[in-house]
Amino acid sequence: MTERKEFDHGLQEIKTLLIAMGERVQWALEHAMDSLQTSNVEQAKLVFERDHEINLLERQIDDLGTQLILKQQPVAKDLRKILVGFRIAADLERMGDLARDIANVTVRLAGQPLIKPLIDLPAMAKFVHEMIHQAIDSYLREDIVLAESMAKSDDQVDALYSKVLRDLFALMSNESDSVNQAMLLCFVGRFIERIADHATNIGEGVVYLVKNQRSELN
Amino acid sequence: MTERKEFDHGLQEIKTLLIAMGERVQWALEHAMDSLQTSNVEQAKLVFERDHEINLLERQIDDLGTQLILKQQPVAKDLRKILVGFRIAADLERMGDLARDIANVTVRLAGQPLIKPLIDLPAMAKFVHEMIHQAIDSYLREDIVLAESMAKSDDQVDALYSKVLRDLFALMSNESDSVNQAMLLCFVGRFIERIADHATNIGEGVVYLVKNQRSELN
Amino acid sequence: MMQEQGIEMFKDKRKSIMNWLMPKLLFLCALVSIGTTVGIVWTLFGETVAFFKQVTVFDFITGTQWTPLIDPRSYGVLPLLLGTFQVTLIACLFAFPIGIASAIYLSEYAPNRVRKVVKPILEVLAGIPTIVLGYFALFFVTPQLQKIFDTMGIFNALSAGICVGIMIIPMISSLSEDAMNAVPKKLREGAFALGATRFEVATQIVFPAALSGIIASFVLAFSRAIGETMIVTVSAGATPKIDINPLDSIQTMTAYIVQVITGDAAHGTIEYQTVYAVGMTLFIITFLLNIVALLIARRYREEY
Amino acid sequence: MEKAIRIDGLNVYYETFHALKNIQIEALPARAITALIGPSGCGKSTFLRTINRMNDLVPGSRVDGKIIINGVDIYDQQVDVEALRKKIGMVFQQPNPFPKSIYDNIAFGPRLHGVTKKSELDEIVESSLRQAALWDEVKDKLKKMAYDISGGQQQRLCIARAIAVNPEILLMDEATSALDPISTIKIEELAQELKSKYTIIMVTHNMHQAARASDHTGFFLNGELVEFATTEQLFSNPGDERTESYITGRFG
Amino acid sequence: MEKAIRIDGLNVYYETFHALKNIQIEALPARAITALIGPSGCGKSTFLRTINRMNDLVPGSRVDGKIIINGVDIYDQQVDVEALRKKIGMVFQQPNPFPKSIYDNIAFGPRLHGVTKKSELDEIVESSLRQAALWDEVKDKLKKMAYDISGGQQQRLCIARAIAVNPEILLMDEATSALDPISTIKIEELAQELKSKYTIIMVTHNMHQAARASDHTGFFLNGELVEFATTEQLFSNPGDERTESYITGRFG
Amino acid sequence: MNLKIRRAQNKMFEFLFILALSIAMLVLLVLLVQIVIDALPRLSMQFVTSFPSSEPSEAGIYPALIGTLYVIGIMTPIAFFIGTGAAIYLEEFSKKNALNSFIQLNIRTLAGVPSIVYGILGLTIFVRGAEFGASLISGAFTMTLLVLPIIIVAAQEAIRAVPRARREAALALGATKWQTVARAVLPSAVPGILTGMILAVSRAIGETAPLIMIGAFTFVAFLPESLTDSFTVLPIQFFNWIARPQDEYHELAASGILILLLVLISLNITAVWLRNKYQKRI
Ligand SMILES: Nc1ncnc2c1ncn2[C@@H]1O[C@H](COP(=O)(O)OP(=O)(O)OP(=O)(O)O)[C@@H](O)[C@H]1O
Ligand SMILES: Nc1ncnc2c1ncn2[C@@H]1O[C@H](COP(=O)(O)OP(=O)(O)OP(=O)(O)O)[C@@H](O)[C@H]1O
Ligand SMILES: [Mg+2]
Ligand SMILES: [Mg+2]
Ligand SMILES: O=P([O-])([O-])[O-]
Repeated sequence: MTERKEFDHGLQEIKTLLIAMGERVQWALEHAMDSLQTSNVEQAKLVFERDHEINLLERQIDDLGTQLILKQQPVAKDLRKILVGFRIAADLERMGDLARDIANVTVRLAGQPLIKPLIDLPAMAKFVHEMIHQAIDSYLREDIVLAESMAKSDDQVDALYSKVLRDLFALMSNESDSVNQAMLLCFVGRFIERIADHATNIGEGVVYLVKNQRSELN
Repeated sequence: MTERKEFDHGLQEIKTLLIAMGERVQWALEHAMDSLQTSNVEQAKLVFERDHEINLLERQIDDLGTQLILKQQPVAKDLRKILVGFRIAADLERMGDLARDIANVTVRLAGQPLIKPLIDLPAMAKFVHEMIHQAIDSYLREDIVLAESMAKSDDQVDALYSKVLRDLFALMSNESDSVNQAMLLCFVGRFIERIADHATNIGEGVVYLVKNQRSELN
Repeated sequence: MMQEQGIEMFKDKRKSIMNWLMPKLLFLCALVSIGTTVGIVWTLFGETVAFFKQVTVFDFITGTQWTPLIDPRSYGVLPLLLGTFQVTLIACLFAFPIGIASAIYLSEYAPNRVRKVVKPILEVLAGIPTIVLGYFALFFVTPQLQKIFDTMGIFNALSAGICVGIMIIPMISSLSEDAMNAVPKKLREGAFALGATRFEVATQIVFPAALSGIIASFVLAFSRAIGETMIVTVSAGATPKIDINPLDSIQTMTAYIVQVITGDAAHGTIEYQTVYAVGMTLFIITFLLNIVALLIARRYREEY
Repeated sequence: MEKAIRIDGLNVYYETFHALKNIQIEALPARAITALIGPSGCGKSTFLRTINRMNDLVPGSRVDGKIIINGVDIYDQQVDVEALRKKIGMVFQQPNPFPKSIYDNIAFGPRLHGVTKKSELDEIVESSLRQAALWDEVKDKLKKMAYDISGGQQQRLCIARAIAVNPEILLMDEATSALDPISTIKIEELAQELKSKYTIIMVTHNMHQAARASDHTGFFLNGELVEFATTEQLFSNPGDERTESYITGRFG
Repeated sequence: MEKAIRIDGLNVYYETFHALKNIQIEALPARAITALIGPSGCGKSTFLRTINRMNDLVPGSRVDGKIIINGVDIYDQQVDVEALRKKIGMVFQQPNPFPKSIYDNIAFGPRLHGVTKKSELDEIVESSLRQAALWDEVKDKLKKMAYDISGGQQQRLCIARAIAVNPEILLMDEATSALDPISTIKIEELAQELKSKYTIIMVTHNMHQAARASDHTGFFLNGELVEFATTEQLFSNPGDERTESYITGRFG
Repeated sequence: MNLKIRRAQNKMFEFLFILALSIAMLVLLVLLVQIVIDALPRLSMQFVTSFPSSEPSEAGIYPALIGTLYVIGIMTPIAFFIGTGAAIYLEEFSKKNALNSFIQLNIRTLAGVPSIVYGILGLTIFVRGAEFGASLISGAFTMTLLVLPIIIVAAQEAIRAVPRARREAALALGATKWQTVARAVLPSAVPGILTGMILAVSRAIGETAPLIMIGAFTFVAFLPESLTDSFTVLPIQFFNWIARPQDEYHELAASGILILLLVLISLNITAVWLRNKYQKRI
């Protein structure tokens, strides 16, 4: 067995970048949620500011992958690894944006006290945080089982999201003052739910990578 | 000059599929908005049902592009044409999903009369409808100028979106009964705004294709 | 138009008998060469056996007197052998250095134009009938040499040897040049690219690579020299003796054969049979040398 | 799919060396391009040359098993080798035109098989050259020596020559490996056009070429046919690990 | 970047044929791999062979312009051609080991240039073979003829032989085109490793190889240098339309 | 060694090599000049059309010239067919077996057997055995055997130089073995075979010893009229003249030699021309 040093090296680099991206996204989500819970506008702004790092990572992955295709003409799984890598990067980038959108809500609330203690949203975020980790892990390990079990969490996220919406709608009709805030929190729910969807997309990518078959994990 | 018949033929097929996808997305958006305005649940369901066609087209583009890379080892612009094609397909697929989300709102409203006649949302949708067309056109013609002018429309969409949110928030605090509906309409605004973002992404892809440089069009 | 699609693949009985017949005819042609060898061996063998009924092999090989035509008759072949080898040696000493040096020049140094002109000219030298060279030896070389060596006879081994040498120069230069030319250009380029000079390329790369061909050309030339007849008949004399002075007249095996045949020895006599015995000796020597040359040439063939 | 070629338990030996081991192909598809890939010495050429029985010419080679074309086992005693070879054209690694005029190169085969009428020959020459996409380039110099055209043109000439005897199958043994990239692409495109009329089997050591130019691909390794599948399948999702490591360049 | 090679108004003629036309390269980078691509006959080999003045050996060839290496114009009257060639190793299309032992092949160059001590030669042989990634494969058969190893190994031997005289630049003229894909990859990887010590310039007719294995690429066409850029740049966004049509295979 | 010394060494040896080559060329030149000088006094048309005579001023080479032409004329077609046939057999049809490799080895060694031995063979087989006597036909047959190995080897080489690819091309088109040989291989080999023929003929023209052996050494004052008539050839005529003590005869010999050499050189030039013309093509 010879190796394909150049290619494997390039692929490794892509993986490293994806890991970094995943961590950034997790960080962003964590801090966005934190800022929301603690009404910490500064922290939210930090999330905001650091979003470009995630975007940058996506571009690096794109460029690297493109060069790798250009230079190494990979076939079969090698090619899929790169193409799926692109997809994952795009998903992560969107997740980053969504985390920024959450942080944005913190900013919009501008320090007003929360109408109710947040319980379900952080719970959702926690699930999603774990999903991000698992999604990337399943790619790195080409582990379909992990990808599938990760995608299962999406159902729980969706369930929580429904509950969040219901709760907030109930709240709104009662206390019309806080409508605005409730509205924004609904959006936060939606954002987190989207992040989970993107994580699920990654899982589908992993299945495609390994089996060369499309699947619907959610 | 010899041609690369096989490659050019494959690329043409990808383009045809992208055009078809664009048309489907436009159709979905149009009908979703129409169903919302006319509270036509049946129509909304139709949008819902036909979403899988868009998803299918995306897969076809993916498979075709992957085979083309695999078989023809394109370089330079030829490679970018395919990679950007992937991106566009992914964006279009998301747009389709968002149109479906709009139709979903129609379903959720389940025939209740609208709290206010819709003016700004349809206006947004109309902008976005045109953007989709221009986005795909700019790809087909590799026309950066068109891509850039198309992206400009995004600002108008954003402006309208802000207005929609403001109006709806105002409405909510007054008539608490309609909070629920207003909330949903906010989401619709958000969805249309996202579609415009995706169209802008396509424009960025076109710039990358032609100039091999990343750009931020919005 | 052509035959319809999907023609039958089954055997066509009418197919030309040529395909069957020709190989057999051609085989007969090839057998002619076997016939020739058998003929030579059988011809020589018959009379040689008759000869050795009268003279022992031992006497033939070790005898130092060769006087089969005059009394007292003696049948020791050594003087003829010695004469032959004397001429051959002179020829080789003259021809080898010149031949090989010319070959190196032509293959390694000469511009293409020069090679294209010179090589055919040298080959003309190879095509000159030996009687002409005999003439040249007798009427030009000997008189010239006599100006230097005043003891030199009209018939002598030296002139004959030189002219035999002239005869084999083109053989050596041409065959050696072929061998060196067959060394692929890429080997030379490899050496030049390492900073070798032309001389280093010629001696350290090309020469060793072509060595087997060169040696084979030497052996072939040597055997040609041994078998050469007319030059020595005309210019070396007819006095078989054990004498290593190249200025003296000697006799070679081939010249002896001509002498007997152009004389009046009758068929069936022992004088006549000596021709076959000497011929057999000559045949065996050259045959063996040829085989050696072939083996050398074949051993390293296509090694690069 | 019409009359595919079937290979059944094919074994080839050179003296004692087992060069092809029990090759089995249900249906090597007709009117399509099949590429054969594999590392050097794996038996690709041997396989190709058993199909038109060119391997009969190698002393010490021995074949066992069946190759069934049009329902006939070509290794049957009854089969006429020359007629078989007429039906199966072959193009070699190095362009090998005869040292004759372009016209006579094409006419060589038809003449062998008994075509003598000038008008008929003219027609065959023109149509073969047209099919080989060479007519326009050489129509004004049919009487010129075949060596006076470029290597890529020579190779197309060889294809035209093969076509001229109206074969059903075209075998190509690394037919482009001696050519520059542009001539290579031309030959590949030519093959694409010819496949509507001929069954094409090509050996190539260039995987990318197999990916680009073929419909089906067979992967040989150490005399075994490891995998035979559609080109898309084989290059995107090979069924055998050895295929995967070979096509991704991780083999050695 | 240290001492790059500078090419200034280089023209090469064969008799009256203008093979290279006013080639200009500001800095052909040192300690990096430069690939030269272009269609057959465009002058790639000619360019390569002017760099070590191997073209001096072609009768009727004429060079004008400057090639500046380490600040010296190598076509200067004063320059010693043999010393120059010692500094610039070359590897050819066909592996061309000398018909000597593996050891003597490597030792040939050093011996030419005056190394005679056995221990010193031993050391050079070992280190050259190691650098060429061949030591482990041949260390037990240094006395064997160089022909007894495979083609790919022979080519690495040739690289080792070039390295043995301690050159600064390595020229490779389609050094892998006679090799199978696996040997090709090995040589490419070797080049990647060697570039930390040597400036490597390789001619290749395989665009993908240029893309894969080089840092900079020059594109020649009809004796002109159309474009010289980083490989990434040239293959993702070529500056000249002719380059683009060539690398995308639309050229004829 | 330092570069200066290596350079000087290179130059010096180049000089030596040129010197050697010049010696070889010079010898040829001297030989030609010498013969021309000797020949000029005797060279005339009458010399070509006269019979030999005891009076040197009237002597000519007519019967020897005709004899040579006859020998060559008989020998050439026979040798061509047998030689080419044998070569085709060996290259194209022979299987690898002991007999064939023996034939191969045999031919190579026959090429090196001294011509005088062929003379002995001819004498025994044709002159005595077949009772042709010292006749034209004995001479032509002997010469045929002598040149056969040369022709076979040359033809074999010409046939072998035809690339395998060309045979495969024909076979792959459905040609039979014989069609392949006749239509694809031989046409390419013809120039090489012809070159070999020309060299063989020029060898035969100059050969003396074997014809002496079969008894052509006679003073012939008439032209051969049938195959079984006795004859002489040019080289023997020269040998005859050289053996005489008078200088006039030596001049006669030189004149004859000059004519012979002119014929040979033109034959050689033809061969070289043929070779150059077709070398690239094959
Ligand atoms: N005439 C022969 N005699 C003996 N062995 C042979 C002969 N021809 C081929 N072989 C052996 O059979 C095996 C397969 O050879 P084949 O030529 O089919 O390989 P290939 O796959 O075409 O390789 P390449 O890519 O180098 O052309 C090799 O190991 C080779 O050494
Ligand atoms: N010795 C020579 N005499 C005359 N012309 C030559 C000579 N060598 C090369 N040429 C011509 O110079 C041009 C450039 O040749 P060169 O060998 O440099 O091309 P190349 O780009 O290396 O092509 P390839 O890819 O075929 O090796 C060609 O047109 C060729 O015909
Ligand atoms: Mg092969
Ligand atoms: Mg070249
Ligand atoms: O891009 P999204 O908003 O649909 O995640």
